[in-house]
Amino acid sequence: MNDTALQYVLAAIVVLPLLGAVGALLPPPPGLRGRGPDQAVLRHGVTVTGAVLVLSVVLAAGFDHDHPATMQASTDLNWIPALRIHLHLGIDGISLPLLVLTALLTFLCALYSYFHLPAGGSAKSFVALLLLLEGGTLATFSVLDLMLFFLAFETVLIPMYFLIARWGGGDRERSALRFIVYTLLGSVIMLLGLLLIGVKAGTFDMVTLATDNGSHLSHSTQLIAVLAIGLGLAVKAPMWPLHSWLPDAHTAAPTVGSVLLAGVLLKMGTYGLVRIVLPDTPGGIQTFAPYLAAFAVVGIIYGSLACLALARRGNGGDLKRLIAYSSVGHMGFVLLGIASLNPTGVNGALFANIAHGLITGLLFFLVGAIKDRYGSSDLDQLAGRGGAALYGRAPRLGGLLAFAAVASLGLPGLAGFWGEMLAMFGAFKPGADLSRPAYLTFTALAAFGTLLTAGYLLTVVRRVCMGDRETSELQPALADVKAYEFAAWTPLAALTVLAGLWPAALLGLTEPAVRSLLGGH
Amino acid sequence: MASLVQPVDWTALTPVIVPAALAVAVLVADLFLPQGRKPLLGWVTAAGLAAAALTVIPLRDGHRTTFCQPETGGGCSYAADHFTLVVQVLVLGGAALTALLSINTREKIPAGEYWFLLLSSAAGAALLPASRDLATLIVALEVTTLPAFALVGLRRDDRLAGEAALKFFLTSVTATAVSLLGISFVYAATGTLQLTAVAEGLTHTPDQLHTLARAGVALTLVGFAFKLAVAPFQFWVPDTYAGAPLPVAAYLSVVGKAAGFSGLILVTVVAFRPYAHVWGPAIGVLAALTMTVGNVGALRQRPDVPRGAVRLLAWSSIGQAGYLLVPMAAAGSADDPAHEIGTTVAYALMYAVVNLGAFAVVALVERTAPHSRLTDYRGLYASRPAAALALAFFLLCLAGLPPGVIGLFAKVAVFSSAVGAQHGWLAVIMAVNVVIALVYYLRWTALLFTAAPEPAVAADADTGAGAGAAAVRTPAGLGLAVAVTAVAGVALSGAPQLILRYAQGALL
Amino acid sequence: MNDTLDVVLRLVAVLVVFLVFPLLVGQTEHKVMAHMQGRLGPMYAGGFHGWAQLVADGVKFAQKEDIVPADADRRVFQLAPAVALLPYLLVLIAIPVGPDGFVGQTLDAGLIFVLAVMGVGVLGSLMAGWASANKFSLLGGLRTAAQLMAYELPMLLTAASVAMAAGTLSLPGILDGYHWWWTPWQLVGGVVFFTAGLAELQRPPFDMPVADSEIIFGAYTEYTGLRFALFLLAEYAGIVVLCALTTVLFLGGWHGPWSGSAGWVWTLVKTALLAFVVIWLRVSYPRLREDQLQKLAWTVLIPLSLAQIALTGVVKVVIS
Amino acid sequence: MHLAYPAVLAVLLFCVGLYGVLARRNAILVLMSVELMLNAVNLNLVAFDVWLRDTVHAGQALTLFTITIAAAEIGLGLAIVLLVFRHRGSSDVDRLTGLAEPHGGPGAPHAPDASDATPTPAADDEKAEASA
Amino acid sequence: MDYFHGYSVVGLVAVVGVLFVGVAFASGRLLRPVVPTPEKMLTYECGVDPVGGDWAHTQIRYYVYSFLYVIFAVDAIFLFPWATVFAAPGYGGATLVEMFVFIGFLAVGLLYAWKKGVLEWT
Repeated sequence: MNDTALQYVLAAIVVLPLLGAVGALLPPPPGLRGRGPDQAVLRHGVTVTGAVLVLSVVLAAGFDHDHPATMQASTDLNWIPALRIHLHLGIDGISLPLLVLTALLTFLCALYSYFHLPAGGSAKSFVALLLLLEGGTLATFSVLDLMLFFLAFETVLIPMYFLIARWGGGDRERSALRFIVYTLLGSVIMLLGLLLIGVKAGTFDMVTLATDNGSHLSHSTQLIAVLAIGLGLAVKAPMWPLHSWLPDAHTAAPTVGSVLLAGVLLKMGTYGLVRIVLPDTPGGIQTFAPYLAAFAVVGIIYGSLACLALARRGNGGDLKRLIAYSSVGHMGFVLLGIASLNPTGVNGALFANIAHGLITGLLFFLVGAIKDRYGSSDLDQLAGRGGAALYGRAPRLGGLLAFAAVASLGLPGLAGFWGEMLAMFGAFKPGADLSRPAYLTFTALAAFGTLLTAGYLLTVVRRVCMGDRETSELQPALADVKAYEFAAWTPLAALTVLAGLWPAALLGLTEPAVRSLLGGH
Repeated sequence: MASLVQPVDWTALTPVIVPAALAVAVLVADLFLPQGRKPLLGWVTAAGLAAAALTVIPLRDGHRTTFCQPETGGGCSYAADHFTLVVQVLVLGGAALTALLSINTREKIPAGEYWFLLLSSAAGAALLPASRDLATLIVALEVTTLPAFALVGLRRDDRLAGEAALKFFLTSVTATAVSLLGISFVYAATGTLQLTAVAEGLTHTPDQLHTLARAGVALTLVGFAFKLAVAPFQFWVPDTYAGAPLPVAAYLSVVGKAAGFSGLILVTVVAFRPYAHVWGPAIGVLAALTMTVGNVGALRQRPDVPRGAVRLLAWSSIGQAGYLLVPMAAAGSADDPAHEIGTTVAYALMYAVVNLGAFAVVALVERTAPHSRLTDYRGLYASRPAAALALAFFLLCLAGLPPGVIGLFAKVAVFSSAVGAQHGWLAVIMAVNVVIALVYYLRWTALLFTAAPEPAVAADADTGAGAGAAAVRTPAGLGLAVAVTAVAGVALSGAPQLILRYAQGALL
Repeated sequence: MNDTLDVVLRLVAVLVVFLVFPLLVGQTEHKVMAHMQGRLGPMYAGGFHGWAQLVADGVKFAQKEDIVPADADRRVFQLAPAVALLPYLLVLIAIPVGPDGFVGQTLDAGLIFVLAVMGVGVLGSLMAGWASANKFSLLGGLRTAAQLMAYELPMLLTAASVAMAAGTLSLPGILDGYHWWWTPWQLVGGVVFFTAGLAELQRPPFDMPVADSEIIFGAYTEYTGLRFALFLLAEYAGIVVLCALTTVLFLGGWHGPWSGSAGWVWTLVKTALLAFVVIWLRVSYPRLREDQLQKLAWTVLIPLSLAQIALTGVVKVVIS
Repeated sequence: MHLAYPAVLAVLLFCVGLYGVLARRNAILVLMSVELMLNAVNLNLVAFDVWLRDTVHAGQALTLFTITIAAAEIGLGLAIVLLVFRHRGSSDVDRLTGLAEPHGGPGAPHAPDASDATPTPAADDEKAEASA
Repeated sequence: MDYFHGYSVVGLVAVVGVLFVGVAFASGRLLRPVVPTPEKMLTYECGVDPVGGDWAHTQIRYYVYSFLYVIFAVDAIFLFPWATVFAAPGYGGATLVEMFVFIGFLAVGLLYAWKKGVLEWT
């Protein structure tokens, strides 16, 4: 397929969800009404996300896999000359997987919601927000202009806020506000950094900036820019100690919100680090990389310890909260990989990104399902004294949960393994001019973190899936995995296995792109 | 002997003359119109203001000047350059929208006087950006504000209106006096009132007059700071807005602000340019203070306070004034100050459209919920989806969040001006403020979409159906105002270049 | 040295005029009123037709006890007569009597000066009314204030009309430019000016502020002795000044046959005639109500003076 | 004449006015103080005009305008003070608290839950519309 | 210099006037008796003891006139500078028209007040 066609495909991928969001608010045309207004609009959501998924698959198919380092399907239009902002779209090996992952996860979420709409507001606004969220996320991964990146980055905030505040549970409005204030504060500071780069370098074009490798920026400018941008992205990633919004947001968010938050939104932070900070300000990140790595490792350990604490009996740990904290740990690996500043580490980070999106998305789906069935996601209430005995009461659900947990702890052969291993591998032999001993310590600590991860995940599996015979027999059997749930979850599980068994498919895409991005190091 | 009468370029003056002449016409017409025909005056006013805004089209090359003094080597007192034209479009358009807002107001306001005062004030506001000497500037400023005092106090049966007017009045009058004292000092130091000549004169001030000149500059700016409600002189704004009729509050927050800012721009960037190293940082500090005070004040608003919506918008307008000051602070240290102030103008344009839109929706809601508390907005989406969506859009524009793209990029322009002028600290403070502002804007937005509280009395729903439907019907003026602002906002969000291009070129 | 002497002489002359002319007017008023009302008037003091009546009055006033009411605002109360009186003295210096510098002092903006300073005199009445701590006085003071609103504007506008005609604000300058046909040209303005001036002086028929049958003696109720005398003096000095001003502005001042040598006579004659008219009006017309004065001012005098300005402007442009 | 006399006089006048604005509570007195300030400015402008021997007399021209502005301000100001006085029987600026920022205190409006419980007119209308 | 000279003479007249009044008062003090009694010092109200303070509430009905006056009188000052020059060579009819516009504004104001009933005593 030639590039012009791809161009349109990419543009359509970004624009279609936005149009869909507007369309969702309009009254449905006659003939598409379905059984009611809710169903019509939910169907609309599935259709649009499905179309976007198809388009992204087409894009992936049309992508020139021989040259993943070059920007493909790029469109460059002058949008706001006053601010030197261009409508510049394009994808390379780094963004393509994330794009497809986003399209996939959103589609699955739409599908899941079609059968199981969370209680809260109207279906109309739910679908509109979901599509807006998708549009923003897809735009984040496909724009090549710093300001557009920021715009897209911001676009996801509002829909996510409303998803949490309207369809969430518990202390939802507070959590939602916390989420948006944290991320917005981060992103506004990021904006300052981006502007600094743009003003000093005279362009906001990410391709040009990446090619320049920061040669037009003085070292102090780079330092300030990295600090500002890094702060914004680190909030989103989230990096310890800026993660504190995440557990609350996840706990309060509806299932679909959690899936997208963990599976897609967190990736925007790490993607930004790789896409902007690494190539544009190599001098700055060189200075800050050890600190980033240190924070990442603290995050790994902290996340795991928090999960361990939550998993223990009597602590009243919430399963969603637990997975949220585990995300902090997993994203710690991603950050560690990025901080290693060598291709191995960065590739690992990108791989871990995708893997985390798949696995944690699956995990949140499962926990949401459990919460629906038990009416609670409180571990103590679920497991009681002897365990929830999910194996006995809903064997397929239990099996899937165990599978996801094991994938998450990084069992070789599943997706979780490669990313974290490569990240640690990268940190073991960090980029030039980085302190090796420090990084060795980080690697050791990260390795210890994987052990802790295994610890809490296995505890969870034990407490939720296993249980006394009495428990399983005394309590009525639960509804097992339903068809629509199966449809929504299978692709994730399958891809987890696929990525675990054939990592080269992904690494082959990212490797050349990463090498070209790291040209300045 | 050659004619001593200055040739006057009437074409250049049309944007000022049309509203002024219309003001007199409306006043006289009001005397002879029967009571039933009075609404006509409102439409005439709105149309006239819109037409006045359109009269800048023939001037768009921006080279016209008039009231010149060639024989004394002085410049011209009136210049219709691009800066002038843009601000004129802003104030006249804003006034036209205000007129639309007021046509269907339910408050007891004497019609003829209202339109007359609105038009007079608009004429002053249109003159202000064109003034190129301090005398014209002061006169224009007063023509803008004097009718505004009366507008604020025009609801004669309301005790709060008088109080609001008095606060506004005393502050403003004191500010004028202080400004004038400053101007008299500047005049003493430079021997002229022409802005460009003042700039020239300030560079050659004799040594013994340095202190005088500096005091003059400082006093003039303090006076303007008072007028613009720049912190720490902001105290009157929330009270005045809350006490004034709603359209008047809208007018003050948009047209009054824009006019004041154009005056401040002219004074600082043109007249006091040699002292840029003094006023630049000073304005920076004021900007930081203003936006913080305004946003924190807005944040502290409780949702159940009567007229809370207007109060919130009032505090937020103080915050927004802080943002407007940022590019001017940057202009203080820029090589070409005229370049930076374009950003202020662009931001003001965005703010005008969006804020008037917000006020229009507030006016709409006030018809059914006269207390105008923030809690009255709960569930607006259920009862008036279009109005709720519009208000949400306006608020997000004000907050600078997508889909309010224009609000976002206007802020980006302001940020980049601050970053470009090495005012990083200011940019950071502004960043924090943007986040604070987000909280209250978003709270309000969220309120629109939360489920409405169930009315306790369901029985009378059937009987009151007819009356209720009548009350909910959107009056034409308000509907038009909301529609115009919403369409403008969306169009600008799609093509921000339409106004951001002013941030690019030198307007002055 | 010569200059100083010159100035001193002028000062003395002005002071003398200021002290003597009001007495003359006062005495004339006594007699004219008496004759118009078919009675004798003062006949005893000084012998011949009671010529020294006012001197006797003066002696009486000087001997009277000076009382300041206990509740009064003492300082303001005591100052008020001086404030009422002195402006007329100041005005006199600017009024030209004859050609070629026969004037106390030539002021380039004499017209403005005269109008401005005459306005100050009213303050005296206001101060008296306020400071007396008497309800009648306060009412009188307020009526004075209201009257100020009524007459000041027509006076200003008609004076502006004359200034337009002459193209200068200097009183001698106005007279220098005078032609006989100015009087019919500015006739309306002259009548308006004179009427408004009467109102300023609180002379009948515009004497509401001191209407004795309603509010005793208005602002002057509490005054006795010399201070009261000064108020009276101010009223008569006002008549002199008003008549002189009207003469200068509208009747051509010293212009007339043989004006080169006897110009000052013309001024005096015209002023005296006008003063007679003032007295005549007092005798002939009943007192207006306060609102009638306002209505007269705003619906008749001001439109008329605006029309006069328009006429002056048009004629002036046409003839130049 | 030396410039210092009018200038010093003007500054003194202005300071008296400023003191009045800051220290007086009666709105009318505040107004009068403002007039003092404006007249100080006028004095300044005229004095500077003469001192500078300004051929275009910019100072005097501005003075004329300032006088007008002052008059207009006084007219409006008195009207507003009268309006206030008529409503509350006092023209003390300190007692203008009807619009004060409603933060806490005993006079604070009712609690939010109370407002939720009572049906607002808006809610009624909405209900009416829904059933219509 | 003539400018200041003229007004210094005016100042001199003022001084003379003040002196005159001062002398009159001083000599009056010598001539007149001073016998204050409480009754004399009482406020005069037609021979009756005054009731209440002097700070009585009165409705000032003509304050609207004062507004009108202040506005008009001040506007009128613009007439004077113009009056002195408008007929000078080099100005011509245009100046006259401008002033007519100005006077027209005044007339409209008056008309407005008239129609609104401000000039009626109600």
